[in-house]
Amino acid sequence: MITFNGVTKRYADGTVAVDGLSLDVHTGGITVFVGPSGCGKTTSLRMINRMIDPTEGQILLDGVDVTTIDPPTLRRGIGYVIQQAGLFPHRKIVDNVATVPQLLGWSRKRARDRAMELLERVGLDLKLADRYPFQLSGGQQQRVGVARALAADPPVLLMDEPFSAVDPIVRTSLQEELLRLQSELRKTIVFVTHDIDEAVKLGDRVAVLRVGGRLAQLDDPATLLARPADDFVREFLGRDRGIRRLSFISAEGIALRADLLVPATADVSAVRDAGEPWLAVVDGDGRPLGWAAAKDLPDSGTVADADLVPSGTFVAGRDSMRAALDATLLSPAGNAVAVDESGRAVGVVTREALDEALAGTAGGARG
Amino acid sequence: MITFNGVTKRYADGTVAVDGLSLDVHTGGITVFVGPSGCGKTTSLRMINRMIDPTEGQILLDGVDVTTIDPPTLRRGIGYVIQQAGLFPHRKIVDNVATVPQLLGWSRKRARDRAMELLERVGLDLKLADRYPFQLSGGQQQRVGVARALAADPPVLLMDEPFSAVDPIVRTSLQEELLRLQSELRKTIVFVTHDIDEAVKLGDRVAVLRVGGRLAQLDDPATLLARPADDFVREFLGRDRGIRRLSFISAEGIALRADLLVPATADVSAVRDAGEPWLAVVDGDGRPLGWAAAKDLPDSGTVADADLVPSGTFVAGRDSMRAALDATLLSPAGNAVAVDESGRAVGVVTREALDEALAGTAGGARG
Amino acid sequence: MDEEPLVRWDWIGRNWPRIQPLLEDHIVMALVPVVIGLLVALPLGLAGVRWRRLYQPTVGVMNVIYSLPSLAVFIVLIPITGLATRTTVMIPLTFYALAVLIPAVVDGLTSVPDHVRQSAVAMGFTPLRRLLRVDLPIAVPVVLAGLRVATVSSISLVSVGALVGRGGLGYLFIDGWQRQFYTPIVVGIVLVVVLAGLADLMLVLAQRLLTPWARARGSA
Amino acid sequence: MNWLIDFFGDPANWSGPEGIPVRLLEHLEFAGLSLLLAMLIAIPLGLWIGHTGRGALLVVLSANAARALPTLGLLVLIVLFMGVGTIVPVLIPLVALAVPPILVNTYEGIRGVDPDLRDAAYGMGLRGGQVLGRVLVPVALPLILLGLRLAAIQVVATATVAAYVGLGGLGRYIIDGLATKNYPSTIGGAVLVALLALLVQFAFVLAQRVTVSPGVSGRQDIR
Amino acid sequence: GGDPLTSASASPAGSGPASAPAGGKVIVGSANFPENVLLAEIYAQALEAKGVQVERKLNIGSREVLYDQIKSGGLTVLPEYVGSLLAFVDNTSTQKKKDEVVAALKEKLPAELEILQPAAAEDNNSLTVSKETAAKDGLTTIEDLVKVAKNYTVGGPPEFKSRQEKNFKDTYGLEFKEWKKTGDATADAIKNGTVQVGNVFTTDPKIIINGLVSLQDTKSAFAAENITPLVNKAGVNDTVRTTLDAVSAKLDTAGLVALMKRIAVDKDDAAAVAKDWLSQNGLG
Ligand SMILES: Nc1ncnc2c1ncn2[C@@H]1O[C@H](COP(=O)(O)OP(=O)(O)OP(=O)(O)O)[C@@H](O)[C@H]1O
Ligand SMILES: Nc1ncnc2c1ncn2[C@@H]1O[C@H](COP(=O)(O)OP(=O)(O)OP(=O)(O)O)[C@@H](O)[C@H]1O
Ligand SMILES: [Mg+2]
Ligand SMILES: [Mg+2]
Repeated sequence: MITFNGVTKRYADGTVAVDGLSLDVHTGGITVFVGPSGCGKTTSLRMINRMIDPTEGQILLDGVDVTTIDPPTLRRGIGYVIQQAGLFPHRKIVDNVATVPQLLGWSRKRARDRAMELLERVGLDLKLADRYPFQLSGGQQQRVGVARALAADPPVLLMDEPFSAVDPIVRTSLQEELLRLQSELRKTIVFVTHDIDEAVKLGDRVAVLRVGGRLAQLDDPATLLARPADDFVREFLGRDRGIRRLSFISAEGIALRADLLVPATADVSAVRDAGEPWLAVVDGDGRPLGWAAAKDLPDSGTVADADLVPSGTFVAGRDSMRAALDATLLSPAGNAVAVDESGRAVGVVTREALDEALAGTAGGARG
Repeated sequence: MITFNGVTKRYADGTVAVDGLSLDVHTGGITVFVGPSGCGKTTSLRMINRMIDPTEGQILLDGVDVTTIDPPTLRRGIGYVIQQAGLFPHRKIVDNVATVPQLLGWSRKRARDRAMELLERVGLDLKLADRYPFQLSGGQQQRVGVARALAADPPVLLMDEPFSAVDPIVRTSLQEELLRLQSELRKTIVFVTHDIDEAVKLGDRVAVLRVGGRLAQLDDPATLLARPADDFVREFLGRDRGIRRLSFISAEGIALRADLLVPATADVSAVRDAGEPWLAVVDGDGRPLGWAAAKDLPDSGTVADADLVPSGTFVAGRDSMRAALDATLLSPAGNAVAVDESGRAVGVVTREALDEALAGTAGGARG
Repeated sequence: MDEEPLVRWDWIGRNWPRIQPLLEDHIVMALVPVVIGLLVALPLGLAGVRWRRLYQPTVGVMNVIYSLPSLAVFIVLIPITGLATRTTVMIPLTFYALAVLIPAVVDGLTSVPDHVRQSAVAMGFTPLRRLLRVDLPIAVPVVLAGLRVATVSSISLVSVGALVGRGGLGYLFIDGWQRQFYTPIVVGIVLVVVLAGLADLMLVLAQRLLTPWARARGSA
Repeated sequence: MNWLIDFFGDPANWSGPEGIPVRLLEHLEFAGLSLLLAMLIAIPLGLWIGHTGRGALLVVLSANAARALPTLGLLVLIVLFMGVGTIVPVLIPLVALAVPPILVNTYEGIRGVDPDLRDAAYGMGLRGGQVLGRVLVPVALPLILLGLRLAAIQVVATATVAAYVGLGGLGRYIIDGLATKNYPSTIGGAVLVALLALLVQFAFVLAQRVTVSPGVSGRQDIR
Repeated sequence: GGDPLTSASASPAGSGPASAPAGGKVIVGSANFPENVLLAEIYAQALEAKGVQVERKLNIGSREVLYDQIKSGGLTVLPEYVGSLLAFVDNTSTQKKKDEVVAALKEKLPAELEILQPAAAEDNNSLTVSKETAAKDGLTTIEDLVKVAKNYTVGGPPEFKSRQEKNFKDTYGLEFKEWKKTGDATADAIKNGTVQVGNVFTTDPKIIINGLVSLQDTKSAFAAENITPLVNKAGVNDTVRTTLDAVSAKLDTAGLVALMKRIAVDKDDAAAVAKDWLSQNGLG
């Protein structure tokens, strides 16, 4: 655990970048510092590995005041990833990653083996290992930056807007990669961003700072979206707060209706008899093919002969309420097909069922 | 109108950047070129003002083949805005903006007056006019870039990822500024971005290109989101397609219930008698104060004594279905308060009413 | 006599035994100052980066030294370093090399991107180690560019030493001048240029070998 | 210091065809003319190559080759060919000396201008010449001036060699001082040359202040 | 004031090999003109033939520079010209004839230095004009020059004016319009007309190359200029002395001019010419 204990940083020119910050960063989780430009995020982060020393207060790493530890030693146990990746232009990718292990005195071979392992782990083609940084795209460089920070298996990882220089598509894939990695590694991560979407997506807990370096709110993302502490936080969270908080609510509780699924081989008449305006058609493997409208069905034959409208789907056990809502909005029936991890339909969510489930969550907004 | 007529661009090294592109850019609207990196967006854009000449095919500007026009003359009639603004570092802001008018032979005074007018128009503090570009923030520089491109009042504006170098908050404000400007100026704008959100936000029409420079789909944003032409486009549009298309559907059609609004001065008993579980409380001016739950009301007194839960609101005449949905999701009742432009409550949207309205739009997804 | 040819080819062959030691002397007098200059410029450049306020005055002094005519400096040095000794020639050349190399080292070190330096710190490099493993290697292309200029200029400048009795190939210029004899002058010029070209080429090759990572940015 | 007083205090050194004013003017003539010629050659060439990108390799290779040309050798060779009737023989080696820094800096300056800027200029409808004159040159000016300054200093310092082949200039004090072991003369000459070089530097600093846009110089201060 | 060239000679600490013969090494120097270089080569090679270890410092500079060096031991042997050397060590001297000059020199030279046996060969200072000037004014002797000299500029090495202005006036009543320092380019200056009269050595090959005319010195304004080795006593032993004396014994003016022709016209190298001469004379 990392503990900020009344930490204040006043720069030589008098700027108060961080003002009496007290908070805990939980072990094994991602804590995101978010806030407008100049609110002291970077300063706070860099006080953890003593790139900057606080003017007042203490920062404890598992109970030990960091100022009692020799900076290089401290830093070798803390991974650090920054925006431009900060790769050493003169060293090959693999050697970049092997840097800290070598600093720690590992043999060259062991350090390189470890580097290769990590490159693979962050999803980088191993053919790139012998290239130089300038030969990689921005997104690839960021992956290397992450691999490098992880090389010595430090328990703590500091990340300062690591993905803000790459384009949105690459950024999304980097974010997902980080979440996947973290689910395996369970590092204690402090992540800085000024993008609230990134913050709520990645953070187990999100600390919103206001300019002047004061903590406005520290909560898990769902709570943050549901109950912003004040107008500053509400404003900062921006539009779509209602929709976005659905991301943190599992769709598991929604009632599924299996009776609305019909196999493509079913006879038209049977479907018409069901009395429902729309039915979800599935193939022999149970995969959804689309929606059939009862009124537009042909007079005879199987459902497969009908004009099928594409359906919105979501994964029942995994996806959030948001994905379920999105799926209903994409379906003509206003209903969405729930599938399992392998893509087989397990039931249909009607809008009524969704409303019911949503009503349950909306109560959470009381506060 | 700008017409691409079977336009192909093959670079000297054999790369086919654009391949048989045919499309129309409508006069007075924003047409966005969007697509993954390297799909030929920039190349397509730059063929319009002959920064690049096509290998095959033609580009017509109001029916005239651009290759018949002397490039500098052509370009003076076309505004051009690029990512880092490309401001001339050695000239003051006002002189940067006055460049093209001066090229066109305007007097210095007239050109500068025009420049000042435009700086004001793009929302820049006129105190900045006498500064040099390096003294401005990235966002301010971009505004100057837009002003400069507009200086000679060209009918056509080409914008190549103009906002991609600034942070998300500034970016949003620049986008809004552009929309405001365009509502006044009605230029023919070709806008390049690789951010699909920006594309659907700004574009009257969005052209999705695939790598190799082939057109995948050209449609208005709502249609694009509702009916992606193929898997590539669907993939590129990403998650939340259902929710995002609600942005293009006005919330106007939703039925409002004025009977759910109660003044704060109303007697508790009256409210309890209404038989509704939640009522929206408004102040003397008609502004929403929050939701009162019937079951939690005090035994006597006015509604103002009740425990009010904050309400989600949306602007009835202006906001989209998405805002309305968001508002319902933020309200404990699952209902949202509709307000007018001045913030006075005009009625309540129940989830049922919203569902009804959504069902109407979902039909549009049939394709 | 007016038809004295530009080059008497036979003269070259006959006099090679005399030219060769001049060439060797030239190489030593040109290169030693550059090597010493580099060795001195590194710590001074480091100090310049560390104490920015010292740097501007240093550059000022270097500029003054650079603007001193080499011949005058040779003359002034004779009583101290001896007549026609290598030292006399090499001392000013060392200063000229310094005038080029100190800024090159400083520019090279400041060319290390801030984010790279920051990550090195954050990874737990100690200052000395960071200097050796990160800052200096990254400075190499810029330093080498300066080294190329310094080397070539030094090779060219040595010949002025001939006016005070020790100028390597410059002797050939004096000799040719006194005898109105083109051949040694031409031979001298060609040898100096070829020598400089070879040295330059070797530095370019060294740069290629040392900095494969910088190739994308061009080598000028 | 005594030697300086000996030299500058001697009234004979202040008048006549061997006096400081005359020698100084001669020196300025060599240096100024050769710098001018070098500018006429190197600046257009550098602008052209930087602007069109054609022949860039040639610049890089030939500039260093030209730096290698030994001034003394070139000087005596040319004097033997042409005699010392005019100052042309001095100008040629000095021009050869001055061209590389001017050429390289002009070329690098123009080439180093942010491609986006060039793009924006063309995109606004500036013609090739206008792009060069109104955008590239003003932005590259600090580097171009730096090249000129380096060239000027070298030319001023090296013009002393002219005295070896019997021509004038401040080098006379140095060469004659050497021959007659007149130490004050040598030192005095060297000091004059160094002062002149400093003056030239100062002039360039002023020129830079006047000609370079604050938008360009300010930006550099920040970096 | 404290002239460092002089003061340094008092403390030869930094001036390289000061006390030369310690390692048996003889440092042969020469002034910066081809004939002097040739003579130094001859001395050097003759010594080497006798097994003496020799270091050459050739083509260095003027007598002003070299003299201090030989006095301090930075040089051991220097080819000198008796008349000029005497004028240098004693600028009040009036001796012109060879024997008188040599005698005066032996007396005036400082204790560290001595001259060895002078050769018959001479390389005199001369006043030289172009063929055209000679023809136009009918000049053959310096006396012929006196009547036209007021219109003429005279050129010579930088030290020329200070050494000779008074001498010319006293001996010939000769006065020039202007004095120019033409240094090594004096012959060229005569040729291209920058100066009309120049101080050129009689064995200077440029006289032949440029077709110049040296005027006869009928009144001995210039002293005898027999060639002689000037040596630093501490640096020479008997082998050196006898070797150099043997060289001087064979060296005459005609021979020297012939050698200089090889150097200046045939562009043979001084070392080669010296070698040939030494072997022809049984010295090498
Ligand atoms: N070395 C410094 N000296 C003086 N002031 C500084 C220094 N570093 C940062 N500041 C100031 O301290 C405040 C906080 O800076 P910090 O870099 O921590 O902000 P940030 O939240 O990381 O901002 P951003 O989102 O722009 O990166 C800012 O006002 C900044 O200008
Ligand atoms: N001058 C050129 N020579 C050769 N290939 C080029 C040139 N310019 C662009 N290309 C190639 O043409 C293709 C299209 O490039 P273009 O710049 O138009 O893409 P883009 O869609 O604008 O990409 P981005 O989103 O990265 O800006 C790419 O593969 C690119 O590498
Ligand atoms: Mg920051
Ligand atoms: Mg592009």
